[in-house]
Amino acid sequence: MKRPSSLLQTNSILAMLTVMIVMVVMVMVSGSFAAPPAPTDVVAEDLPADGGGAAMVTWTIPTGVDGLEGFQVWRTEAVSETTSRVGNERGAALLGVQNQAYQNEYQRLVGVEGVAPEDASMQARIVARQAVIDQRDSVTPTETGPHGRFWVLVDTVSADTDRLQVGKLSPSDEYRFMVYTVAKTADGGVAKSEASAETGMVLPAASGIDVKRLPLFFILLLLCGSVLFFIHWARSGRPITIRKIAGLSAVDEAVGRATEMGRPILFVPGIQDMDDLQTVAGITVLGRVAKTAAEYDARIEVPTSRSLVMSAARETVHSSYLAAGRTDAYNPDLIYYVTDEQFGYTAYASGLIVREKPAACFYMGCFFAESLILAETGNSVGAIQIAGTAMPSQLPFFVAACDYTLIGEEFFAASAYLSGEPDQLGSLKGQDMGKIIVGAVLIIGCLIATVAVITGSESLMHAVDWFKDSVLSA
Amino acid sequence: MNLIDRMANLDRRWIFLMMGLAVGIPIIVIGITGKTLPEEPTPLAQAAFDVLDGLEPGSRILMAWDFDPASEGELGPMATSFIRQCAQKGHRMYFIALWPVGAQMIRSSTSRVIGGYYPDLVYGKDWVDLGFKAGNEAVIKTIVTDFAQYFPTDARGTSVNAIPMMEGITSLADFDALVNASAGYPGSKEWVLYAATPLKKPLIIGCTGVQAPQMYPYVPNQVQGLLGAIKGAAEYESIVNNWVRSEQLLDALESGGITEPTSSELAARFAAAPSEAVTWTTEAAAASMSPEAKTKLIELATAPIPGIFLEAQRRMGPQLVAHLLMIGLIIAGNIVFFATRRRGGSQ
Amino acid sequence: MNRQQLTLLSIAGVFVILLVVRAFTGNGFGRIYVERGEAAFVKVEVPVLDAPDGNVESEGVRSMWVDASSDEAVDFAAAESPRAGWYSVKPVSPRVYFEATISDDALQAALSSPFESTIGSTDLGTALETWRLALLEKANAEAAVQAEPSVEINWKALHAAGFDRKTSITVTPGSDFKTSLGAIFDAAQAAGDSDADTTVVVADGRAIVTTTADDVVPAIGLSWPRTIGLWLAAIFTLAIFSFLYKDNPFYKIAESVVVGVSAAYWMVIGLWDMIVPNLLGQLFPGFVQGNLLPGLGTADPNWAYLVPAIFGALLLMRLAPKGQYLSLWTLAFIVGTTAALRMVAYIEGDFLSQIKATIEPLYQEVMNADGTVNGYSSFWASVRQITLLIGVLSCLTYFFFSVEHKGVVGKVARVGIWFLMITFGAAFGFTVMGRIALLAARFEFLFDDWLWLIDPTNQRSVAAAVGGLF
Amino acid sequence: MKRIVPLWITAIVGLVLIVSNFLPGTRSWGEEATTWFGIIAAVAFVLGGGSLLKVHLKKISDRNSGWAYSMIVLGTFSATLAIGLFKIGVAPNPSFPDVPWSGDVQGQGTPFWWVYEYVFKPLTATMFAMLAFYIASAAFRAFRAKNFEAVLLLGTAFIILLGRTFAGYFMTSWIPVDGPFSGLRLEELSVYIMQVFNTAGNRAIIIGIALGIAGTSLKIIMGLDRSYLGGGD
Repeated sequence: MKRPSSLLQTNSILAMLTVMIVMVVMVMVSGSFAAPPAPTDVVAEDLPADGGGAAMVTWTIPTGVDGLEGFQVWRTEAVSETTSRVGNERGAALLGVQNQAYQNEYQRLVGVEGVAPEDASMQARIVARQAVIDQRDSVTPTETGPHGRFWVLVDTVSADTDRLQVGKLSPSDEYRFMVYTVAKTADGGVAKSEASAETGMVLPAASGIDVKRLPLFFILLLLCGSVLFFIHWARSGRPITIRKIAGLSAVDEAVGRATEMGRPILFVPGIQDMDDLQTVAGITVLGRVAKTAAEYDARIEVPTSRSLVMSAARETVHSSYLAAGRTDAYNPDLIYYVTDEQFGYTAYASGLIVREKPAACFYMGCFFAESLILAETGNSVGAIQIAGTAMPSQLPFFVAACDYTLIGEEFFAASAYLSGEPDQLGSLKGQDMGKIIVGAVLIIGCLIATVAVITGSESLMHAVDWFKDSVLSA
Repeated sequence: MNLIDRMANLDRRWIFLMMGLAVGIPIIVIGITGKTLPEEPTPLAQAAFDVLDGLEPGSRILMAWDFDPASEGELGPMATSFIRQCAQKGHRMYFIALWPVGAQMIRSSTSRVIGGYYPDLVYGKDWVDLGFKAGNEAVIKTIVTDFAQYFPTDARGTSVNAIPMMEGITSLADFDALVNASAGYPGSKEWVLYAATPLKKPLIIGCTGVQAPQMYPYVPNQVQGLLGAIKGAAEYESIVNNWVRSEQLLDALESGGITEPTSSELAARFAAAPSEAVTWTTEAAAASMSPEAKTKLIELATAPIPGIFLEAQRRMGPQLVAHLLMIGLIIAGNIVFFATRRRGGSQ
Repeated sequence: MNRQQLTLLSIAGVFVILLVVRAFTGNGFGRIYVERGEAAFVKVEVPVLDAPDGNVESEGVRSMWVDASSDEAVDFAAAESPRAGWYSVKPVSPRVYFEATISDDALQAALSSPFESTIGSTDLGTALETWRLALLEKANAEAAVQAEPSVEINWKALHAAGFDRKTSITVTPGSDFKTSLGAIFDAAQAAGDSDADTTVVVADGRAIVTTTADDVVPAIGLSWPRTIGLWLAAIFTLAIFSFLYKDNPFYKIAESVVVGVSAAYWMVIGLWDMIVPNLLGQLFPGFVQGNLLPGLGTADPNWAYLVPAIFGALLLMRLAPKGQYLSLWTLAFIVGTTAALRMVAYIEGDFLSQIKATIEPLYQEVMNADGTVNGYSSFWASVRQITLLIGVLSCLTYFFFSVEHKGVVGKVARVGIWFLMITFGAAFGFTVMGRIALLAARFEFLFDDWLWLIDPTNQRSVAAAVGGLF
Repeated sequence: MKRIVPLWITAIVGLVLIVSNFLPGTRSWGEEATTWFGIIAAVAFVLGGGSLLKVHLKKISDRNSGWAYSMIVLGTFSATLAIGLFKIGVAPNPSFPDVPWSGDVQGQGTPFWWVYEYVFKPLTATMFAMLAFYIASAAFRAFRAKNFEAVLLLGTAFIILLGRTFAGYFMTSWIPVDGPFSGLRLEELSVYIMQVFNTAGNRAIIIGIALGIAGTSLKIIMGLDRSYLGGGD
């Protein structure tokens, strides 16, 4: 629980190694009394069809061992590990030499020779540094272990296991493995066998295909396939039906009311540029609103926060008026760019609402914090408000303050429906297929899991676990 | 004009003023009295603490500070407490930022906590500031497999090869846990999708109130600890403060010769009720302790918690008053709405 | 201007005048204090103790810059070693400044108070230590626990000037501490030590006995740049808040400043944190290592990085009068990368993982500590799981666009919309919560850092004693 | 040419990045591409500054209304840029005092830091803090319980607002913690709402968005969706 001192931290690797060595030695000593037999036929192989960095170690469990506890799997160090271990060990040892020499010399100088402390420390440092230089070659790092190598403990496994998948290896280094048997001794202690024979060199290289990730690949293929299929379906002229979207039917009502009251309609296409899908969807909805407005002869005003959005909006509104046969009523000056600044734009738009008192306000696109300010101002002048956005954090405010809100995907669906483009409709349909799959998997999965718990059926539980761990998590 | 009409036409500046007072007055009161409201930790804050507490000292923790001054009010206290817990526990901290201003957030939180309260931590050995990198989720995606590709140097321009604690770090897989304080994009969602899910690493998230609801579905499979908004910060802060105090008390007790398990029990007891430490030192059980150790123990038990570790708990005061104001405003607004509507509307 | 506005303005005016008066009298609020010092470095040849790569042959001497006051500098620096230095500034809390002020006063008072200890025959070291402890005791009494004065003997300087700790002296102390110190050094000089001038200097809460008074300059003091900065920050904060009353030029100025500063800020960060180490460091490692990032290891140029360099240049074509379409190539790279990254990550991390998290047994068994089933908890855990599943399915139904919302589907979708409303209600609550915390943080800045009305971090607790602040 | 090259770039980069998820041999290609992406993202900051310069220079030369504010934008922009790019007043890195440009431009005490601490930070933080005021005014004037859905939304919001402060604890502290109705304590209730209802709703949204993103990404990589190239085909 406690934080180790900084010295301990420096040498934590060293300390760990020392403990290991002591353990190994202890085991060797105790092993001479009643050592269980070591596992035989220890074989290591690169794990096939993986992303690299993993190997499989297998062994034969020795028979007739009393109190068999499990097995310890060890591996050799990689070259880089050896280098850093040796470096650390030497560094720590030399630091120790230096500190010792400094202490000795300082005490001698101050205590025996009566040198002033400020001189003594300097002289002692010189001596200490010389001591390091003198003893540099005598400090050699430990390099011991069975088979003349240095080993690192990978893991301990239970008694009935005869294989271990070793991960987190470097795909570019070669490794050897060995296994110990661990068993209880008669006096209640734990004894470790002699080391097994070491395995051959294994290079845990990456293979051509990562099999573990194949389920993900097929699921992607399935989802993409259904989207592409329905795009193709729609392109070939076959009908795609989309359910009625409540917010859209309200458009007519809102525009109608604006005409009745003789007040304008305000349309805000969000504050992002055309590269945001929500802005694109917003402009599509604008097309529909403008068409209705042209038919009813209502005035529609569109302040934008980006100049590109302005051009797109003008184009769209123009073609809507064209479609309604009212090109004479189209006024491009009512669609204009204000400023890129978030709050500058908001201040302008809310000012506009207060001045012009529009009968209907549409907020369709990507919104951030300004959603709240706009919706509030619109509400205060008694406008019918219809919003559409996919920003999860802004939806609550629109829902609370507007009359209709196109929520998230509904907004995109509305855009697809209005645009009538086969690509948009097809991909919407494709996504719907994805949702059917989700629903089916959830219902079946939960039912099977419930049955498994209630009946206690092991095989069903395994099936559910397998599905969750292999298919659903790549 | 009756009351309803007056209210319906209320100038919004009066509401602004109410909000200003609702936040301002509690700050002054709490600032002068120094009293904070008690915190009952919820399971998610406790889980965040437990993940870091369960790791061995010396574990490698990636601390991703993805926020800016605009959200420091919510996330600053979380960052402070995260660092405090890791520093006290002895974890090695690696700071990175995906927001341009995040680099300053790293500097301010580390200088406040490590500089002020853990000066014995060594830069490059116990903590390292790797600074900001552009690329949003692409940064995460890359360092999942190759760390050095994006981070050739730390924020101070030192090659990572020359930083002792970077030894053995080749990818995100080499870390023991990820901690993220996030104010938006890129942030917690990206850490979940690009790092925690493929690597299956413990991820602790501290995020703003705006993001928090969207992070709940990831708990507990993809996110192990979640601190949402200032409330999450205050809960976690109080857990960490209590724990740090009991750790310090444990040290004092053990250096005074009290051994486990008595020492742990006592430390927990005194952390909860500091006054008991004073009475306990007069009892027979404490006879073996030296007078210096006793003084130290009493001092530790009764010393006030430094102000920077109470930031979130202080802010819960204005929060309480402002929440009540909000509820009052919504109810009042609806009363006005329904009253005017029943009379046929005033518009 | 009508009467109401006039009244408001006069109230605000009086308030402002009071603030300004309070700020600039005594040790008023809104000031930032710092400690100035010198950073000095020297380049020395230091023997290498440990070879990081474990290779004994690579050990030897390493040429490196070290702090001029470090052990290495003392041991290895020569007169001709290259040196460099600059001023360094460290912020301190106002409390440190106030404590130093109290300590300084206490030390000055103590120095001119009577010296009551006796010294007699001893060596110089002991005599000075006796004097030091006596002064410290006196000063502590004067400071009355509000501050902790300290007294130091600069042995390094004294030693260099020729004084020796071990010199035996006999001292007759003077009337006060100052004359007594003079008497000690007179005795040392009489005993054959150096005849250098000695003195005691008081600065920054410390009294230092040294040879040259010029070496000791007060380091803790007001920082004008930071104090002006703090006031500027406060003014900007208020300028933004002024928008709440009405749109006005102050707000517009503040808004323009933030636009200009943030764009430049991001540019600078992008350059120094990303383009220099990650792009130039790959293309021109030698130049970057030599001039900009000396800590970067040397390597050969990685010409593959010409690709992002070219893409980057193409992106900037958007600013050019002609050939703007070329920036679309870079845009295509950005869009392609994001699309591919998101496609896999969202399916793996969101789609599959969320399905996985939802597949749980609907009947949840909760065990008691003794291994029996807790019926009550099991019931609620199961309800919880069933509610969750119903919620997910019904919300998905609402977002299912191929079927009209009629009949059963319509009813399920209606349940879905209820779930969504509760979800949005939760988001509403959390968002409100977050916004308020941000406002609280700004108010704390105004009340704590600027106005010093509150002191939660205990930065100024002794201020009242000095300036009569409150 | 103007359209074909970008489409190919998108397709190739997209495919390489997707494939690198499944074929370990191509993983390094993916890493390379994402690293380049980061560099380009940094260049985008430069582009942002450049566009700002262009827009405001035009405003000034056209004498648009408020051009004086554009002067302020340009002035603060150039000053910050100069201070940062030329590392004005930045002391060298203490490990390399002989390399004058080695210093840390963001380090505490530098002029660039000053701009951050006393200009950038208070301004951006206060801009966001203003939202607390707006949300209060919207609460009074806009959030109406006009139908059952809105009642649900506001009711949940009340429970969260109360349950996440001391008020919730205070109001329902009379309900025993270990009794059968402990779940009705506001703080418990708010946890329950977050972990069940909110999780369910958001889970459906997340699944839907994931499908939408996969579909859109597919269309972009296949060249079916070209809206990013600007204005249709």
